[in-house]
Amino acid sequence: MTDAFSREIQAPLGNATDQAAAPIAPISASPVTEDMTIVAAINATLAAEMQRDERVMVLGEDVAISGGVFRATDGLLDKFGSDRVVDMPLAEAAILGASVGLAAGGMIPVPEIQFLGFSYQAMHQLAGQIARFRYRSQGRLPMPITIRAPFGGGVRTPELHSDSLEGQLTNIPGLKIVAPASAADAKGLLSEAIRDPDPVVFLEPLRGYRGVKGPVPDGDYRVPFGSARWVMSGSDVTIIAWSYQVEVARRAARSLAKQDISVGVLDLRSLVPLDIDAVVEAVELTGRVLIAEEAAPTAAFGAELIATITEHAFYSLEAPPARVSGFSTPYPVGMLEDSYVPDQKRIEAGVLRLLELEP
Amino acid sequence: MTDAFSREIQAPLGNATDQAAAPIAPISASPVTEDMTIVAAINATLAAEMQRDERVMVLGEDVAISGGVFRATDGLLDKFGSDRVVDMPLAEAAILGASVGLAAGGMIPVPEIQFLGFSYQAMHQLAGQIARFRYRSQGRLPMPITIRAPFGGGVRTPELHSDSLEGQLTNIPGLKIVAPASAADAKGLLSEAIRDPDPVVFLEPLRGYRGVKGPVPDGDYRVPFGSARWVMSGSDVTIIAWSYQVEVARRAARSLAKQDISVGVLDLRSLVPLDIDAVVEAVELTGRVLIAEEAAPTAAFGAELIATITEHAFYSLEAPPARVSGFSTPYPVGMLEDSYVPDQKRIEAGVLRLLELEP
Amino acid sequence: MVSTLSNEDLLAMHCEMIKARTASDRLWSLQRQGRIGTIAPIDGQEATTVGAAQALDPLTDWVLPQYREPLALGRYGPEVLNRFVAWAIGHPDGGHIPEPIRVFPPQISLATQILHAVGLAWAMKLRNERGVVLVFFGDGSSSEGDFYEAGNLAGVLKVPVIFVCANNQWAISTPTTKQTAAASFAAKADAFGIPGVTVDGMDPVAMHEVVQAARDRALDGRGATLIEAVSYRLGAHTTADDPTRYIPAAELEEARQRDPIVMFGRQLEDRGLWNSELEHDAHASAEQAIDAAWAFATNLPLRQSDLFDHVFAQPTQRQRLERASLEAHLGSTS
Amino acid sequence: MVSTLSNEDLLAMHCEMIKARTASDRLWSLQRQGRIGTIAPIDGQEATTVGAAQALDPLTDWVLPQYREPLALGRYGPEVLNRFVAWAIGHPDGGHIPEPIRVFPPQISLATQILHAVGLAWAMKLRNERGVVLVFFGDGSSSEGDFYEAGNLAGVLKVPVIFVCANNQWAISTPTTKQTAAASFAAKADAFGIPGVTVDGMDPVAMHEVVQAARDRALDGRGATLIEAVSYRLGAHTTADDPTRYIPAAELEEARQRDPIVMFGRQLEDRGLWNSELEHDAHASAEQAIDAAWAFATNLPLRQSDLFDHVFAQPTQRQRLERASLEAHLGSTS
Ligand SMILES: Cc1ncc(C[n+]2csc(CCOP(=O)(O)OP(=O)(O)O)c2C)c(N)n1
Ligand SMILES: Cc1ncc(C[n+]2csc(CCOP(=O)(O)OP(=O)(O)O)c2C)c(N)n1
Ligand SMILES: [Mg+2]
Ligand SMILES: [Mg+2]
Repeated sequence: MTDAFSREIQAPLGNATDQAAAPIAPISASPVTEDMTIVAAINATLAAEMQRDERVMVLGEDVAISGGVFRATDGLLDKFGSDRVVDMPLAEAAILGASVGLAAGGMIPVPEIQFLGFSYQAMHQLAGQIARFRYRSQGRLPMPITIRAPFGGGVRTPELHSDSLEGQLTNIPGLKIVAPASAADAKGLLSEAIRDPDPVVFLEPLRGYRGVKGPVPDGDYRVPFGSARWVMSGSDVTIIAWSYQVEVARRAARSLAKQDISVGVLDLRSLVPLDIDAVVEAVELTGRVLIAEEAAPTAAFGAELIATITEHAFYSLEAPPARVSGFSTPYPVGMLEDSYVPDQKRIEAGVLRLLELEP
Repeated sequence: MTDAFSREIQAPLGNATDQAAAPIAPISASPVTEDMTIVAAINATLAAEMQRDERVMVLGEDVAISGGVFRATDGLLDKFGSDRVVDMPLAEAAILGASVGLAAGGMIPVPEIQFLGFSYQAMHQLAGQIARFRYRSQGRLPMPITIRAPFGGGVRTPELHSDSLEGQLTNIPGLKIVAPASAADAKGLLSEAIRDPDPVVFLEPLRGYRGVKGPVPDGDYRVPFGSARWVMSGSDVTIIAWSYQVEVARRAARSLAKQDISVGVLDLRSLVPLDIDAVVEAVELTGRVLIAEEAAPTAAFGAELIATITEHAFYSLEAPPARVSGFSTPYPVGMLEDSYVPDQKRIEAGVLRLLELEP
Repeated sequence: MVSTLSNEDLLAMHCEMIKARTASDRLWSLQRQGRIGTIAPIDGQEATTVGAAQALDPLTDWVLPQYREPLALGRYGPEVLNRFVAWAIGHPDGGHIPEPIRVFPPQISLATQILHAVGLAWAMKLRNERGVVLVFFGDGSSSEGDFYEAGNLAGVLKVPVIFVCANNQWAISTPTTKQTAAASFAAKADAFGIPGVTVDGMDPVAMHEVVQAARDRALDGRGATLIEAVSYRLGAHTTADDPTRYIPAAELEEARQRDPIVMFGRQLEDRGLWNSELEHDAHASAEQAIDAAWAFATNLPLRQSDLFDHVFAQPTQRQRLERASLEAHLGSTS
Repeated sequence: MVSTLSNEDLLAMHCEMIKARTASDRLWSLQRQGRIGTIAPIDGQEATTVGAAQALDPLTDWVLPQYREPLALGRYGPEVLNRFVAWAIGHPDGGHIPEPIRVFPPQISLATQILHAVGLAWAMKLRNERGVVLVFFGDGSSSEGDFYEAGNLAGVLKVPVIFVCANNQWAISTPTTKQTAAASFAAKADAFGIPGVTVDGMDPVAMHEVVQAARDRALDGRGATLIEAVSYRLGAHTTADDPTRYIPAAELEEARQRDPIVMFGRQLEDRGLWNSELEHDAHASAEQAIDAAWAFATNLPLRQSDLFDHVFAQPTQRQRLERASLEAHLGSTS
């Protein structure tokens, strides 16, 4: 089931950043200097952006002296001092609400929410305030704020540490929602986010922090939002994913390749703005699309992708677009989470079903 | 374009409760005694449920002495006293967080959030706590809580008073999401919600409070969740809607009937649980489905409906399912809202587009 | 009446209070005529806002209002009222208070602005800008978590912010006794390690004094102050409200005796600073101000597709598609 | 040491503290062996929990813990520890503390449980149930809006709730000086109009006393009390944390000198109530307790499709479809 079109890129095995083969948004030609984990790329990018623009500051719970519970902000306090790297009282609404004022006062805040699930404590500031201030003030008070938060399952965290809230976040007009899957994108998208004049929720893959490693371009490197990335091409089925599910999808595609099933993987990189053209291309290439996401399915972002597909590429469909996702239950406890989070097997089964084959 | 199948029910003009013609969940045979507005039906139902079960209590901002800013709780303080009808401090998280404890302590709280947009202040209690307590405690601590909140546009309210958050709410596992469109359903679904052993977010149509009036069955009357209601049948296109958009859709359908275009209207009544069979039937009847909703479109509930349709009824589609919705902007100020909220004209245009006719 | 205020200042404050009341009354009757939407009158709280603003320097100090105060912020220029009227009629430009006016648009999501104020004061401190941030919020709003988180954060950061709790005794129909059991709203400052003071919010001179002291303290690097300005809501909550359902008539009557404009007018008269001629002029210029604001607001241009402006600096592809579809639709149906 | 506690009570408290520490240590090493996930040890806070629980009546009073206290709630029966270990290994039944035990499952979303406690105490008041609700939360958690909203609501409602702020000086790496500028955490009670007291949280007898007084007051219909229990976190925040990055070694060493178990043991010895034999027995029975809890937790049955249970009383159609598909998938791949 492979054909000439299928062109999987050679990249080190187990490495999530098969960067080439990009019909859309080809990676810039910056010299690749270093293999990094995603968390290292984030840490280096924060340092670089703070170096570049002294208005950039980092605030959150445990971001300063301890360097963040995942060490994403490690070393920043020493480099930039306690005015610009701030351990906040334990109050998420205060972290985001103060960021509004900081932004209005000329700073570029990069608040961290320790785990995305705790953004619920600040939803009135995020959805009701940060997302609307430019609009409400008709441009007078823009909100150049990048809210960083890890999310995603598979690492046996307690409640509310793993929840995937992209569906809820993308339904909030006025926020850009970005979710890198590779170390290079972690850098390129984070630089872009911090320099973006509008609020960006920057979703970091908890399981990918140290679980995903890859080459990261040196120097100034930005990835524009709304430019999806072809991780690999394939002619039978296309998987659309973002964040850590890109890695899972890539593994499933490699494994299916051994059965002569040619699967493409499209990494959306940003959900808002969405690269509609790439999504349409994904449908046109194979007519069969599988969406892989961790969230509970109802009104999750996968649903939006299906709606977007039916709107823009309905007549290219050869089968109903399908989704593999979490289930309609709260994110479960550790002993059940491997059944909840889509894994390679469930994605493979989803691909086979799309081809009307028995899993 | 009408045919024998099309059977619009005779009902008083301008009345949103064309109750008969219900292939699904026929209305119970209770004698219809009174024409009521939606807010009157809610008020009467709250009183009846409090009368029936002394564990039921109402709490919220301005619900007691003033009877609620829309008078939905008017008279309850006099009837049931200040222990069971409680004006709370102005804090939404306190209202919902206290409800968790009240429920654990054997009460059946019916908290009111004055406007749905202010549920953001309590999202950590709603999504993180109320929705999960039964699951987290494996059944020990169920949460029989009905959260009432008005929402929806078109009435020139200030910011955050009109926002449609169904997409975000339905993405939260563990909550039932209910949205009546008629006075009869306001009663039947609210009784059901209060007696349901699980948390229900009961979304009340702000514009329908006094704008929608209709016959309300007397006595004990409940409408089961997950049973959609055929407002009218039609053979060319089916509109799926809920809450006030049902009324708008009904008007559009009546108007299109004059052009010999036969449009069915399905009122979902509850979004979670969803009446999947009725949605499938809606597709099968016409092959052309239009979803009408007020929310910003991305990952809104309309997206979920399209995903559900492609999953369960793809091969019955004769055109891509379409949506008419709000736009990808925050809910706008009064002078712009009539362009934002889908009106009869936009729905009619959407129907014509589905039939590949020029609007 | 002991203070640093000159006679001119005193007169300016009185005129400003009259202007606020006049504008509030006008909007009320415009609403009653069905020409604008819901309006929250300011009756009873003029002195709280005007006295506080008098202690600020509009060139350096920010004001973050709730939704009543913009009626009384003439000290920051007539544009504040212009924009407020535009906001009240539902025009998008109503939220745009132009540079360099240091006033935020009205806040509807109660108490959220208190955190914004702390962040803004923090930015000023970080950038070594001389100035303070003053934020207004109601007695009801003080029950929101955001108020406490803001007070606590300000205490920790020692930022130049002044919290003014405009205690008008009511949050819609909810009296302060149902809002808190604390000895006073000012007592809540203990939770933050900042000073808390209670002041007569119906006396503009007293207001000016405590705000001036709080401002001096803030500029001195000694951090935040919580001021409880005690007044009484003499009008309805909004045009949509019927206060006779819950306000005891006698209590309201008693409060009316303390009407800040009447009281302050008398004090000025006693000191020979006020007379019927000045009163007449003040009312005439107040009418002019609201006339001008109404003219400004109702003459603002508007296109329905403007609803897509200013969501982001640059629209997304999706927004462009939506805008095109709306324009086509409006074109085809108009 | 003056109190109403009998010698038996004192010994029971000491044994309970030893049991808590032993269980905490065991879970720590199981985590280090890779057999369980993240664990938050209790070292330093045993007396806070045990002393407070000693003042409660398990038949009438509820306890709402944060995430450390379940290790030390043996007064509510061994099932609490059993379930806590099940929770720690990620078993769904870990959150189910069976009837009639009046203990909530651990809370991860900080401070949310403080509002639950107020609601629960309110329900007891409404239903004329005699009893109180005691809720634990950390110094860090006191910065969340929920804490303040809860305190304020309890003040207004006068409900029988006891707030215990377990001030162990740290919220992960954040010291109390960055958490608040208030004179103390107890001082925050002023914002609520309830009494606030500070107590040595490393002394179980002192804890018992203030909680008993708060309980008497609550049962008397006089409402809530805020207790700040001052202790020190002697261990890491959790197994995932490296406190050497931020805790000054000397400060920690000083705190270790006040280890509540060592100190209380000495006091009991001084009074002739404790000796090495009792010590030996106490440790043996503590080991037995955690052995039993481990056996309980690791023997709980589990099916992957159980993940659909208990979302609602009755599953929705969608959940039934999902469950069937998961079962089919697991069947086909296992
Ligand atoms: C977060 C939030 N909750 C509820 C409301 C609805 N609401 C509008 S005004 C008001 C009362 C406000 O009282 P207070 O803060 O005392 O201000 P006042 O109106 O007395 O000036 C309420 C409950 C709101 N706007 N925002
Ligand atoms: C709402 C919320 N925000 C953040 C976290 C992450 N977190 C877990 S424990 C902790 C520190 C808690 O400190 P404290 O309340 O003092 O309790 P302690 O750990 O010292 O017992 C943080 C920030 C969380 N669990 N919940
Ligand atoms: Mg008030
Ligand atoms: Mg602590």
